[in-house]
Amino acid sequence: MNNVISLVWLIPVLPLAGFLVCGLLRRHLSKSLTGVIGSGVILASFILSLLIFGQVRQEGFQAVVVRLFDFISVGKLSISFAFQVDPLSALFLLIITGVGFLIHVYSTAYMHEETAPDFARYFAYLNLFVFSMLLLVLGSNYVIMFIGWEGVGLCSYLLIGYWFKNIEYGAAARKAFIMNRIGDLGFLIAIFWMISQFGTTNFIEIFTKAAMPKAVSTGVLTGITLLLFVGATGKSAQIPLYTWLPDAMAGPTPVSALIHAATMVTAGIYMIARSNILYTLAPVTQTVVAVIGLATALLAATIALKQNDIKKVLAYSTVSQLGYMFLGLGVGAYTGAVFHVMTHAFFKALLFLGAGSVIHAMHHEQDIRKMGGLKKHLFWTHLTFLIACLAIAGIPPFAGFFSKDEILSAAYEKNPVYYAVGVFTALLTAFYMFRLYATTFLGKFRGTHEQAHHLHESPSAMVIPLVVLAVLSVVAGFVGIPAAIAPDAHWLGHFLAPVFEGSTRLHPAAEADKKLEWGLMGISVGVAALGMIYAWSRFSRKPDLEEAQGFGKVLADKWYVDELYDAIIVKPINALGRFFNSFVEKSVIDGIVNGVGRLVQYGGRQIRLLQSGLVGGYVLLMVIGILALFLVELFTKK
Amino acid sequence: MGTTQVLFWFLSVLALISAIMVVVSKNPVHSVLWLIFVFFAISGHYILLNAQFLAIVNLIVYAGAIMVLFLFVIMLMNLNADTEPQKNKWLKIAGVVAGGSLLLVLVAALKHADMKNQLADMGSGDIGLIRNLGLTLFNDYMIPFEITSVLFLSAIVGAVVIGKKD
Amino acid sequence: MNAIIISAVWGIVMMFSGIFTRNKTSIRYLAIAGLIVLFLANILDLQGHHFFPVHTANMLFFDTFGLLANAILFGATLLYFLLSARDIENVGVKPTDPESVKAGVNTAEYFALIFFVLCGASLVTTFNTLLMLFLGIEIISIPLYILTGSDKRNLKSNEAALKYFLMGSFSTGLMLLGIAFLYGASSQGSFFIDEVAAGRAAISPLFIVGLLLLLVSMAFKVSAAPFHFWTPDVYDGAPAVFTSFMATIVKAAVFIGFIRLFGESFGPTQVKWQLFVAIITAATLFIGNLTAVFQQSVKRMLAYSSIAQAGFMLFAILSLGEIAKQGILLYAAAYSVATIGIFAVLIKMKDHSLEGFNGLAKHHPVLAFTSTIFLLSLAGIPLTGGFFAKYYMLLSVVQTHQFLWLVIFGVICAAVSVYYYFRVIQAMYFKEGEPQTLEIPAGFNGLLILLAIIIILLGIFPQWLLNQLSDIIYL
Amino acid sequence: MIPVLLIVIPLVSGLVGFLIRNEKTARSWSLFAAVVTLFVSLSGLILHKEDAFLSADVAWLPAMGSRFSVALDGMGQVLCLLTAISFPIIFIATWRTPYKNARNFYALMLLSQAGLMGVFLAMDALLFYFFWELALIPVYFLCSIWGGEKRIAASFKFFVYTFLGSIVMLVGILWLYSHTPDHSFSLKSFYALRDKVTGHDQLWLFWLFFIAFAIKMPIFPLHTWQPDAYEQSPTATTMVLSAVMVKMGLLGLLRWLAPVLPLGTWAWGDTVSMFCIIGMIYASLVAMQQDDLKRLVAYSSIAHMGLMCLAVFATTQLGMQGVMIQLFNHGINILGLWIVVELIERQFHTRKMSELGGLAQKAPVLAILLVVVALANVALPLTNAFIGEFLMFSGVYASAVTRYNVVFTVTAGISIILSAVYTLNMIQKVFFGNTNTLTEKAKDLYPNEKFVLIVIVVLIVLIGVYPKPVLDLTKETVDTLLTKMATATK
Amino acid sequence: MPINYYIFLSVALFCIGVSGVLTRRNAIIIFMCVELMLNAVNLLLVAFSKMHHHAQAATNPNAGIDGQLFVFFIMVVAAAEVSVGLAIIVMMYRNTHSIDVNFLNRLKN
Repeated sequence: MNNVISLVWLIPVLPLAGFLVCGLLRRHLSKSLTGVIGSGVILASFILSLLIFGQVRQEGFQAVVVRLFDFISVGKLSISFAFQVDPLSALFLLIITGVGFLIHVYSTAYMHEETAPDFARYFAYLNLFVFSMLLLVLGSNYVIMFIGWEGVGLCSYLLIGYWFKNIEYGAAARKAFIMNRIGDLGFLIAIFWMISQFGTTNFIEIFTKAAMPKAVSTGVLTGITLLLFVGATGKSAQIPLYTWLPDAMAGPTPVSALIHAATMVTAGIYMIARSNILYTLAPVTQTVVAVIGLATALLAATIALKQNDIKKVLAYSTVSQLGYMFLGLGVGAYTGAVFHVMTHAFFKALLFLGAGSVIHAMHHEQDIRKMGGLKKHLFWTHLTFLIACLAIAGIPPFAGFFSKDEILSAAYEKNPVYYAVGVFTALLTAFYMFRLYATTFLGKFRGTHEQAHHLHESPSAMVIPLVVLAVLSVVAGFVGIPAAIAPDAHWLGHFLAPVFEGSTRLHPAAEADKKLEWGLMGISVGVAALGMIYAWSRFSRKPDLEEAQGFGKVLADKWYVDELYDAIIVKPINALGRFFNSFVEKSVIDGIVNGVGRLVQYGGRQIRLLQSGLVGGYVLLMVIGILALFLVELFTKK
Repeated sequence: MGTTQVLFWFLSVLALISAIMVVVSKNPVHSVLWLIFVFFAISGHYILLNAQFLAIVNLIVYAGAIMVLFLFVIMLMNLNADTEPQKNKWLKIAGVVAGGSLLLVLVAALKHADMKNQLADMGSGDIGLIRNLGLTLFNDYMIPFEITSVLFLSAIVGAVVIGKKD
Repeated sequence: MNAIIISAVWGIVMMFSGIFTRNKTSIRYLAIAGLIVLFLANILDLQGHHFFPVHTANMLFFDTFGLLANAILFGATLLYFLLSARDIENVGVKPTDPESVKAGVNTAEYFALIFFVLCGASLVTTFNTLLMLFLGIEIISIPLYILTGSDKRNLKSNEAALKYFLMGSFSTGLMLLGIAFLYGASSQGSFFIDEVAAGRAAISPLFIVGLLLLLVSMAFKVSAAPFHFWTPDVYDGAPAVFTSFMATIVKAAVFIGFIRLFGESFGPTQVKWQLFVAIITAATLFIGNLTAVFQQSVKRMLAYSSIAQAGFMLFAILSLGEIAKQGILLYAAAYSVATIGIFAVLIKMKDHSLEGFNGLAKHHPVLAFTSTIFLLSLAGIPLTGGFFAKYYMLLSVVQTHQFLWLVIFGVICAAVSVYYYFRVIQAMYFKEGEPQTLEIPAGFNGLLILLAIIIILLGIFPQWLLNQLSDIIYL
Repeated sequence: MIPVLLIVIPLVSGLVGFLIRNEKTARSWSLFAAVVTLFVSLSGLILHKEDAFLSADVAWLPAMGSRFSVALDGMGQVLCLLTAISFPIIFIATWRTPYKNARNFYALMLLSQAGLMGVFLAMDALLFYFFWELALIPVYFLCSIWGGEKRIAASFKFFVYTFLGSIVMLVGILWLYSHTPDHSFSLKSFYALRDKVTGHDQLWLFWLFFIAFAIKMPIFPLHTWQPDAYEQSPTATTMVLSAVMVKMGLLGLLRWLAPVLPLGTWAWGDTVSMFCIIGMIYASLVAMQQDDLKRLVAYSSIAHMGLMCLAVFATTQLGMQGVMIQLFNHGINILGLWIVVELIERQFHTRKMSELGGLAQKAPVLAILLVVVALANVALPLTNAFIGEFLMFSGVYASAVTRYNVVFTVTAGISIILSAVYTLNMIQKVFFGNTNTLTEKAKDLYPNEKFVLIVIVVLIVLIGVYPKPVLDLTKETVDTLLTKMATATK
Repeated sequence: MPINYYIFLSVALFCIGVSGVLTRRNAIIIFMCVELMLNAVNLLLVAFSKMHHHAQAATNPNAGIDGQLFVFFIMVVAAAEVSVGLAIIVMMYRNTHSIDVNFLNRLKN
């Protein structure tokens, strides 16, 4: 049985091979061949992942660590290049390779306008991304995870800046990379701390040591987990490091779907879920995670209300949904968070791909104010988009409902305020999603004639992934049916239980009060439906086309957070740099160095004057010299 | 205070005054003449110290030969008081002060010397006689004596090289 | 003794050679031959073959140190003759007067004077009484006054000679006063260097005064600050070819005498005067290096650099050990060879200013390359003899475990010295220009390369010289 | 035997190079010599691991207690390999750059290689000092003759700076020498002094040495020679300077300072670390403001060297291993950056980023290779620099000799972010965006340039993925070093 | 006579000589002042010579004779110096018609 698992290294290596082939031979491959290779390797990985998933599902499966080679081995610290196969990683493997494969297929059609080398470059990047992401989830220690962690950041950078001729895209890419790096620094320091605390970076060893009673002080754990969380805020776009994600929409839309919705941004959730035991042992951090997550969810939702770029709305919705997931993590609903990751991967990828399809049809128009009435022209796109909207709004029985509900009910148990804010955010979510839906697909077409003329449904390579994802968005929720509906039907919970075993042992889940659960479910569904209906009815008739005013403008301008960062961080740093460069470096440090040189020259010029050319002067100076020596003699004698 | 003492003081004062006059005289010829006075005074001291040979040599070589040479050159150049332009007053003062300070410092350094009991033999002892000096000179001091010939040769060569008109 | 007598005799021979021949080439060859004889005789002396068993009444003491010093001095003079003897013949020559161009002016006399100087130098390296030191220094000085003024129609030369003479005789006065006090302080009434500092004399104020005055006058002769003022003017004013001689062989000889005097007679009372030497050393390093920085004339810059180098050599006086003695010989050798070389190049330049060297590398690569080696050696860069010279000086002081401040100060000054030496290198290599040179005789380049090789050999294997020197450890 | 060859081959071939008349022959000859040196170095690494091959000891100056003693230890292996690899790469990369008087140029380059090898191999303090200066002189001439507009002033500043440092170090060497009981300059005798030199003496002796090394590395605020020298030197020389020569400072620190004066090192650790960190942040901030590519890389190098120095003073196994591997990595990476700069400068006769742009369209291969090198410069995982920086940072964090380890790690960590800022800026400005009139006619790489850059990229990735061989190589060195440093601190 | 008197007398003469060198510009007079200094030394040497003789006459009848011989040599040297010195001064006079030492100051700085 372990035969398949020992082949786990193939899962990341295949995309890597795809990357190398596409990247090195990009001038020699035709587009179709590139597409086949690029998607094929992911498909192969997906199949392998399925096989492994099959193994993992079996009863009594124990986490397996597949050691490849010694990566860094210094003294007592030994970091091996090893993969860990357990339910959590197996689940993520499926999501990544599965959604990844669909998006690759989608891309073959979406990117067909590119020249062959650029096309190959795109697929190379995409494959590299999948490789990194797989490293991230497969790594059996924090260092391997970190490798993947930074790798996905790099790919994100490369893909956002894919159209490198456009300087603004480049700037967005840079912003993404740098903000990620800030988070990564936190992650790194956490790793250093763990190394000095535990002497290892292996998950299993660290979790075992940490779980031992009184082995590690809570303070240390709080520190480590907070630092890890800093890393997570960078990667998963949480306050305060979330501003890169909306800008990242500069990349091709499939990229946004894959990286900035389905997979990479959930790395933070994966990491915390992976380290759940540490977080459970550090309640302070948990609170921080919950609060930050909730705040992000709310903030992003408010901003999404007033965005007019189709991708921007989706981006803020992603940030907001990620906030939900962190809320789930913060309140200890690890399964719920992972569940939401999964469902979100499906419906958000679907949303983005749908948006891509729209943009494709609209010839790269992204402003929803210039759309409308697309329902007639893009049947499949419209249908799948609607399903996704329903899913994200939390309407049963779509996938989003189950996962969101699980998080919200856990939040209620922890603190009803969390719940209240969460539900409010759900209202906003339903509202802005349907604002988007209604403005885009309902009403009259508001674009140019030319656009209207060319409107058409996308090719099948794009539609099929949409349909597959739509199906998944509908059915995925049933793997996690809450106990209130059907006891013991939470298949995902059972599946992941070994991963969260340590945490559940410390904080056993309270017996759910069925009535309460039903009540909560009712409230959230009702609220979501309210928002949905209101938005539908309002925007299908009279879309919101004017420039926002007053408070709306604040929201449209994203609470001016970017401007704030610019003013308090970027500008001062630049000013400091300029000050160093033009003043300290040239005038102070070099000034001192050159000053010494000049002083020597000046001294030389002055001392030269002693050499007056007059014998009398020379003799006088000599006599003074003698006098000086005698005076020294007279004074040192005493 | 015996005769020798009187003579000592007389010669000392004479030497000092003449030396000062050498320095302060405006006319170079006067300076030469005052210098000759100094030499005489010093020769007197030599005699007091019973160094007759040196006293004679001093008069012959210094007062006789060297000073005449000086005088001769001065006459040749037709120098008089006016030919020396006035030196900067401050430099002059500085020179005097420096010289005086040197004296002070030297005296200060030497005054602790416990030499009260050390006497310079006067009138007695015959090491200064020609015979004794000559004997030592041509025995132990043979080498330096010969070596001085090199000195003279080079001086001669030098005077020729420099003085020759070409 | 061989050296003293032969050099004196050969000086006389040279003096008379001018009467018998007007052919300056034969005079030159005669001089070179004499020097070779002198050098060999000295080597034989070193190996125990004394030609003249003269009774010196212990006034001269021929130890290995002194004789080795002589060998170095004579060797350096030989190199000097080979490189620059032709230029000696041209001193004071009127280009309009064909007779003087053919025969030179006073050529024979110049060579004679140089031999007399060598005689004085060998006295200074082997003296055993203050009298011999005094005579030696005078025999060195008097011919130098003349050589300085030998370019008679040149007012600079006149001025230099006058200044040198006046200040030189003034310092002679100081030295004599010092000797007189030392004599007064000595218990036996003797001028022997091992006796002047013996017994109760050492604590007498007379002794201190005498020592200080002697120190001052020796400092004057080696151009240590603040008694160095004559040096730049004299070196600048004198004909370059004689400056070369003065700055190297003469200075080295006086240094040998200096260390001999202070080592032998004042060694036991080192604590009393070390501070003064340290002050003088510091002042010399400071003034020499700093003043050299701003010079525009290479000749004058080298004059100041010779002051700076003297500062380093003073380290040997300060520490007075076995290392110091070895070091001063090595220093003398390395410094003399390098300076002779650089002066030989300088003499060939029409323009002695820094600009005159611009672009030399392009037109005369050998001159430029060898000059670079010489300058690097003077700056004390490793792989040249100058490095080990400085190395020994520094080590000798460091080993006393005192005066570390002075060592640090010294090395900082060495870094400053890099500035002015490298300005010449920069001019030669990195700047464009059309340097004007005199006619460069055949073989001159070869000799320069020989000098450069000696410098580099000294810089890699100071051992072959040091093997000789190690014998003098327990003098 | 091998160490001697490593010094002698470049030395002799350099001297011979002066005599070759034909420029092309001189070029080929130098490349040949450099490749031979590389093979010798590799053979020391792979074939002949016996001590007999890896060290040589010949009497040199017996009376002075100095011997021509050279040996290859782990650190030496790494640095010699770096030197040996760098020179062929430099020669190939600059194959098309015209130098007037090429024979002299290449000959001087080889001489500097000999000097560098000597520094890395010398086991005798005097010999070390010798080579230290020997490496300097050819580089001085290289900068001054073939450099840019302000070359004379810049190279002179460089020379005086380093000369001053080294001669101060000489005083320190002499002081130690004069205290050795056997009057010897050998490294062993110096190590034996450790317990004899009092803590008080170590306090000031430390600076005599450290200033020389700090100037070479360079450590803030002694760094101002560096940007000027890098900017003005011909790029081939800049490569030598930054890839190999700055390592002299670290080697000095690791071999001649830390184990010899452990108390001094320990006592001044915090002070020096502080300067290192200030320098890292400072240099990164200044680098962000640069428009000139060479200056940018120069400041980035200052930041990186600061980290390495910091890690040395942390005195941990992790950190030391990181430094060891980074010695090599930093050289390789910066070499790659310089090659790119050189190619750009040769093609467009400018190094101003503001005048460039859009190169990725015209020269995609160059762009890709540069991106990899740049990523290594920001220490992205799976590049070699990550291994080094990861180990160094964890070493600093785990440091037991300072109370401020956390502060150090965090503040130094900021430079990780800043390095990303300026490196990405550079990529952005040079390669992305649209072409302008200058870059319109840009050409991609010639085969030789492609070859060296690919070699560099392969090395970057190879070591980034599988650093074990390099780590194993220096394991022993690190262990001895730490023992030497540790026993005295107790 | 106590030796102190001689010491102070000689030092005084010497310093007068030094002052002369410092204050005068006439080369010949400066040179004469140097001669004065030498004479002061001579006197001192003779005095010391007699002092040593006084102290040691009992053991060594020739004690102190070195001092007087030294004086002799000083006189010899002085004579040689004078010949050279005056030659130089004359040469200068021939070229510049002045013997002012400050007249020639081309060499400076």
